[in-house]
Amino acid sequence: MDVIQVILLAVVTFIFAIDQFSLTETLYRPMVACPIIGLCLGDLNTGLVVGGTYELMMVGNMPVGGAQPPNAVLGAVVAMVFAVKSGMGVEAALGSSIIFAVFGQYVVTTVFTIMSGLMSKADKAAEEANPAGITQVTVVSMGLLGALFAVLAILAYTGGTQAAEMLNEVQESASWIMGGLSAAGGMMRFVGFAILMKIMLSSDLWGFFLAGFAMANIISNIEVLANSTMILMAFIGFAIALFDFQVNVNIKNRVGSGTGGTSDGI
Amino acid sequence: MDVIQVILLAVVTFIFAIDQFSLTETLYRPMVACPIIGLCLGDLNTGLVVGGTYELMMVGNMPVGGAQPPNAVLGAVVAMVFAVKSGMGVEAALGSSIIFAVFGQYVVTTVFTIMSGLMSKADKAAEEANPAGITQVTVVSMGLLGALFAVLAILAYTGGTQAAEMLNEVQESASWIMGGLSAAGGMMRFVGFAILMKIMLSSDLWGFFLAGFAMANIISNIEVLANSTMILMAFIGFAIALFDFQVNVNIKNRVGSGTGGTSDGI
Amino acid sequence: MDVIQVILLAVVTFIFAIDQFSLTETLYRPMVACPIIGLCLGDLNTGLVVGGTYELMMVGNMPVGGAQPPNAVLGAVVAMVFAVKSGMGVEAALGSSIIFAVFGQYVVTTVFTIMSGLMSKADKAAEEANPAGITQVTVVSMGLLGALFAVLAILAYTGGTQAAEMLNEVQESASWIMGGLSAAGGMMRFVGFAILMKIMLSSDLWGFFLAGFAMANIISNIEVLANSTMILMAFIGFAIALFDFQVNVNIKNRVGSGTGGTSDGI
Amino acid sequence: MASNVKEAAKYTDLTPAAPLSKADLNKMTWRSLQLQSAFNYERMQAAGWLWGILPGLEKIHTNKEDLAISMSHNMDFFNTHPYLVTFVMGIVLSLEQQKADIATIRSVRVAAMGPLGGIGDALFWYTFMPIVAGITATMAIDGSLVGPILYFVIAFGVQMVLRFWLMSWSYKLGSNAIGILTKNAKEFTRSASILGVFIIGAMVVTFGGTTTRIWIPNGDNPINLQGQLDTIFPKMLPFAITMLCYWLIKKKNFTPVKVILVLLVIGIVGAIFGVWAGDYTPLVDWYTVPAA
Amino acid sequence: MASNVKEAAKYTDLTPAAPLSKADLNKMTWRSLQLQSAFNYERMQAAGWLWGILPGLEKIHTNKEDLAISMSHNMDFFNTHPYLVTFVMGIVLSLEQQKADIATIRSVRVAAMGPLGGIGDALFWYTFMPIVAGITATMAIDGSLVGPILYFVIAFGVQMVLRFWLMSWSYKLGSNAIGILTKNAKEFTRSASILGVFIIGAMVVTFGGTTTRIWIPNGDNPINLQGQLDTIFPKMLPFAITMLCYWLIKKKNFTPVKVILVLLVIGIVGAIFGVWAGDYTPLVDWYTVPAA
Amino acid sequence: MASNVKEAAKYTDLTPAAPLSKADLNKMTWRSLQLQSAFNYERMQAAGWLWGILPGLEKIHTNKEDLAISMSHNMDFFNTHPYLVTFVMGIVLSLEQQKADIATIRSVRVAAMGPLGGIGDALFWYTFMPIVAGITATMAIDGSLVGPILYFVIAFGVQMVLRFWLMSWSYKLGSNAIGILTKNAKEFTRSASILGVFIIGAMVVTFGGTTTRIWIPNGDNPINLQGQLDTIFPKMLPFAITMLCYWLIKKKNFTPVKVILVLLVIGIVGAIFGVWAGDYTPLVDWYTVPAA
Ligand SMILES: OC[C@H]1O[C@H](O)[C@@H](O)[C@@H](O)[C@@H]1O
Ligand SMILES: OC[C@H]1O[C@H](O)[C@@H](O)[C@@H](O)[C@@H]1O
Ligand SMILES: OC[C@H]1O[C@H](O)[C@@H](O)[C@@H](O)[C@@H]1O
Repeated sequence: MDVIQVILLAVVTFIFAIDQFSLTETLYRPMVACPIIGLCLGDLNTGLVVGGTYELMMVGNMPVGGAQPPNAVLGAVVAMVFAVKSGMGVEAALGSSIIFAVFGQYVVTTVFTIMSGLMSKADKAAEEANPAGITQVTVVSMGLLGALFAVLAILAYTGGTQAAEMLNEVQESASWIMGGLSAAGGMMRFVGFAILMKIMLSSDLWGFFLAGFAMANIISNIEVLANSTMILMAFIGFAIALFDFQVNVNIKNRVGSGTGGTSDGI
Repeated sequence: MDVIQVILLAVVTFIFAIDQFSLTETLYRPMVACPIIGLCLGDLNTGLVVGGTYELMMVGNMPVGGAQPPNAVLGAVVAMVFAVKSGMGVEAALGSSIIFAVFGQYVVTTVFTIMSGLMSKADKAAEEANPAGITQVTVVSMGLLGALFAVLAILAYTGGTQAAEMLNEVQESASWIMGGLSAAGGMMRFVGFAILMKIMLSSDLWGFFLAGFAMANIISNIEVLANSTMILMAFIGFAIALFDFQVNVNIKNRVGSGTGGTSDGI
Repeated sequence: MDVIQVILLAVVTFIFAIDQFSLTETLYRPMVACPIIGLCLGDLNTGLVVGGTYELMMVGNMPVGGAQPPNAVLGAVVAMVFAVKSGMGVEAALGSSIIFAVFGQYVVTTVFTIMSGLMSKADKAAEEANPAGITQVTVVSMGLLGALFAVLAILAYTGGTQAAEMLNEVQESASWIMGGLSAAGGMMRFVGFAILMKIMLSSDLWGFFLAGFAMANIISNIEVLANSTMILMAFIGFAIALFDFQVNVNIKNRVGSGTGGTSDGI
Repeated sequence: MASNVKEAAKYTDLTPAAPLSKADLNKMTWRSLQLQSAFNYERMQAAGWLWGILPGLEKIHTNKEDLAISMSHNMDFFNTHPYLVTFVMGIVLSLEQQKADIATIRSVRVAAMGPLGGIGDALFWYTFMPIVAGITATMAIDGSLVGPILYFVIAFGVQMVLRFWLMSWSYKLGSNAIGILTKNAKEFTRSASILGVFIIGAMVVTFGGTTTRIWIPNGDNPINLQGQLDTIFPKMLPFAITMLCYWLIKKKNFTPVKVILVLLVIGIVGAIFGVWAGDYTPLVDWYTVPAA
Repeated sequence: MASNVKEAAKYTDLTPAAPLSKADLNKMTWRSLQLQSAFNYERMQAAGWLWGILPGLEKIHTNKEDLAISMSHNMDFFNTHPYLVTFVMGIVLSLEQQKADIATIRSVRVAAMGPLGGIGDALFWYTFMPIVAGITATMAIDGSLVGPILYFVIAFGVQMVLRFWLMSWSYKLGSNAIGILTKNAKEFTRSASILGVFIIGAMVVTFGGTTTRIWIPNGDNPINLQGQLDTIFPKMLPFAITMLCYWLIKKKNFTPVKVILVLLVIGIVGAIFGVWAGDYTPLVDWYTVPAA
Repeated sequence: MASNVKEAAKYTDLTPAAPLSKADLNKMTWRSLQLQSAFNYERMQAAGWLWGILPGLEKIHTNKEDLAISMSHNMDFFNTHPYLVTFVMGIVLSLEQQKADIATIRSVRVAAMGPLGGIGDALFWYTFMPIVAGITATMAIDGSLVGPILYFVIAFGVQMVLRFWLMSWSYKLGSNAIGILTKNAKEFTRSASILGVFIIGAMVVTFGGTTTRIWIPNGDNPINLQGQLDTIFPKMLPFAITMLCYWLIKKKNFTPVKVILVLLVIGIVGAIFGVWAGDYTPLVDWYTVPAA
């Protein structure tokens, strides 16, 4: 085991782990990451080949709306370890790395679920008008994600094959934990919505919430429109908002300044 | 022919006929009705077997929006008669009873079409603030339905096989009468709508009627939404109504009490 | 070559060319046109057969929304020339005429694209309150279309087979010109819309434009509703307009005559 | 009295009645079981509905004219899922008790019954009952009496619990909401009517099943008339027939019975000529349906 | 005069003109046959439409400036089904006669022409004409002159009856409605404009057919550009080109003719590079369409 | 201070701040790269968003209380496409600078982020990046270092140009629009809230992916629970869970952290019983999924 290689690998993985969401969102792609890892492991050329091949495999595998695809960073690290250290062929290395990419996907999901807890810290910093607190939250988050991935990289380097077996086993026997975390992760955003609604939804706007829900349901269930839901909703919502604005301005202008207010409704 | 059996059969059929729409809406299901008929005909066990089998066959066969599925009551009666009296096997008895279930469906459709006529009686009672008149309408309706089915049950008991032949023949030669009645039955509700509209639809609400028609057309033509049409319409309609309410309350509050009214429109 | 036949053919083609859009919109259909051309070429019977056959082939081939189907006039003329003069069988004549129908479609597309230029003449006449100017525009347009087709008819009569070859060649080598003109033709209407919008779209109505676009997108992407888009949009649009009317009338009536105006919005 | 009773906009006595007692509500919940006792295709459950809430109405409207008004508008077209009807009952009764505007009551009733019908069908007819059947049917087939008994107890038990609970909950709900609304009664009536009318428009679509099966003879390519109508807009026939009925009633002063007779004639004459869709053989055979 | 004629909001002479006579209406019905005489892709039937109602406009606007105003706005983009155009004529003429606001007339015209176009196409082009053809074609093929004659008589006869009837009916309709509306003319103008603008938005969708056929080269998996655009939103190109035209006309003061030239260039240059969909071979071949 | 800071409707100091300098904007554009640095499933990009605009907020709100208010509402749920986030930044900063109502800023933020997220994903994740990859990957496979370098330069370069341009453009846009709006500030706030709330309703649909995989045992015909829920209305679970969270927070005064814990428990306990959809084996096996 080559200590320097391990350290280098840990460092670049630390960076890629952060980069997959922040910074450039480009560096971490297999296309770029693999050659760099190759340099660390002393085999740039294999890095280029694995990187190009892996990148093409992952085309279109992007995180959309926060949903996680198989994790490209862990996949790339492990594929490179297998290809360079274990001397597997490119295809075999990529194939064997899939279980790690899936595992990495679970790791990210779990981290994103748990990190929801940090938001109360950020809220507190906000309420105290404390910018440093916010900075801290972001730095801690990035550090955590980076460190976790760095550790995983080291583990992969030192015990790649055993790890693969173990992971396969875990995936089978305790898959319900992952399933539960994924499900919970998918629900977290509803907390975010609820917080928004708590403040924005004065009782007289419930109708628009329901109408928004219904209209989006309509649009997103028309196959060709599914992807355009939000922009079409913005068009319609804009029309409604503008109309409301005109009516209320008209009412106001007609009367000068009146006695009642807009939100005297139900 | 066993007179007591006939009488018992007629009595329970009378009850089931009513129960299929009023009372428990449960008793009349083959699952419960067949064992009871079995008791009347002196063969509980066949009743259980026919009932369970028939119930599974009819799962999901429920009257929705007033549309009639093959009639379970007449089907059950005849199937039991065939199984117990004619000694047919369970499957054969159920198979032979299908034409009666279909015939029963026609009977109900016809009754529901014709019974529309009773509504003027009910209207009159209502206008005279005469609760007894309403009671009468409901009792007469139930009695009529029950009696009709009781008679059919007796006919089935006494002349099951000939009846089957006759029905098959009628279904072929005079199917247009049934077709016409079904079509008319399907149109009756439009009279109900028209009466509602006559009163609710002051001229300034025509737009909402048309919009409701158009939106429901949109939703119900999106396959996965078809069943949700009404609830989504309620969401959207609620939004519109609430908005209208807010605007008009705002207008009123601003001015105190004005000179004109809401319905001065077109 | 029979001069009288050529002259007759040119004259009726001139009329049909105009008739395919103006006048009766009936005369030009193969069903009627072919027998007439048959008379000109001295073979009424072939005209009837070709006409009937061609008409059935073209059923449903109508210009909708200005989109051009293969041109029935040129197709009919050529089919008749081939059937009567070259003595081809009916089927063969019709088959060979297809390339001309396609060519005719391009011709019409091109003419309709170019004739957009005439609109500025019409605008000028309108601004000068000069009815004669409008008449002129329509007469010139009809004349041009008629003349063009008459010339094409003569060419087809004199050099049908060579023309067919040439056309096939042109269609291959310079198809991009036709493609470009078709594309441009399809875009011309957007100019029409833009002119309308320039005047109707005071800034406070943008919302309704966007909502109209979004709703029509929704409706027209539901397969069974695609053809009903406009009428359903009219229903919904009517509801919105009526609602707006009622609200603003209500505002006005409440206050007598106010200080501000409806269009004080954004 | 009769004629203007039907058009009344408000009750003559506008003082809120005393709240209905638990016993009153319970009685009406029991009566709700006969919701469909006079089911028919014109008003569907209207008479059963009215009969169900009659005890309440009689308590609320001591004045005979008001009772007539109330009974009359409660004879409007009505249809919802039987298990859920007490929800509508509770809310309508709370409005009646507060003497809300007729148009308001009407609209709230329409707006509630439509969606509840759809939800109930999905929940009970298509999910709950099949499950109960699935669990108990094999017992019966195996000859055990427990099967049917369990079936009955579960199915009937669940619906009764639901009926009682919905009644008291929705009556409370309605009573609480009403205070806020009476302050702006006129505006509320208008918006409730909007909702009601919007839902009626929707019901023409969802309840309207009338279609034609005519194939217009056209050589080898007969034309499917319904298909052509659909390209104008789907549900055109239901729309047209509703308009026809409306026009007969509103402009020609037809009574509903007369309109029903008209539709009967249309239905049967149509079937003679094979106009309406359905599985029958028309008397007069003037077109052929192409083999599918 | 010219420039402000196009932007005028009202006629200078607002006294309603004398009603048009039956003879006037008939004359314009005949003229309606030339609705498409100057058809083109910019305004479609605009010039033919104006020519059709000119006799009426000349009677109504005795004042030359008003005639100019009226003729100008009647040169707007226009398209409807030819058989149904007289319905639009009648209603517009009734508005003209009452000297309604220009915006109102414009909007009513737009709101009527769109739906009637769709309905007419479904009814006449796709249903009526094929039926007539189906009935008569075999006669012709069998050599009978009755075929074409019947075809012509039916097709032309039906449309003429329709044209005359629609003209007089809708003119009456418009004249009756107008009284109620002038009381709230300003509000009516606004709501009519809303409807008009809403329909224009819809027309961009229904009339807009411009698509691209580019496949972006991408190794073994070329990317279909139109597919990508559609995920943003369908009809994006028609929307974008309309916006472009609007911007050129409104902000850059282009004349329509200039915009047309721009589009011609865009169309042809695009076709050279195979940008636009269509069945042609581009001059410059820089991408390959994958075999389907 | 803390508690009422979250509910504040307006800033205490309403004098518009000095406009932000080019340097300020640039700094925040660089910071925008860490938008997702504290990504999590409750608020998604909220903390990164706030951190990104903090320099601006500090300049604008010199008063500490206002800074607290501003920071608090900028910790709301936030999610958009990273490349396009500076557009939202610019417009929000212009509103902050003018001390617009909190509700207005909130709503504009929500209304902008939603559509930009969808557009960005389509444009960049699904179109742009695959194309760049397609062009450069073969170079890499052939052993050329140019491949990865080009990949990085193009992908990163394009996004940076975009980020800078969008920031300055939208800041300008916002600053210009704001003047007109403050005249009718109250009305504008209401309509902006309408738009925001409408979009939140839509987000429940588009972001809500929670489904169940339960098959209710039912003899030979097990019933797919999700299918049944969908007949009531699609996205019913997301709707229900959102309502649950709302109710816990609003009525039961739960803190968000507590709600998160509740959902974690629901998620894991649900997975134990195989409630939630997903590719896992539940601990407790009480139903069988029918072979497809
Ligand atoms: O969907 C918008 C946005 O959502 C999340 O923030 C991430 O998944 C991003 O990658 C994505 O662009
Ligand atoms: O659709 C609601 C309702 O409609 C009718 O009343 C009957 O068919 C009921 O069984 C059904 O539940
Ligand atoms: O679509 C309406 C209308 O559009 C154009 O004007 C022509 O194609 C007509 O044939 C058609 O009826």
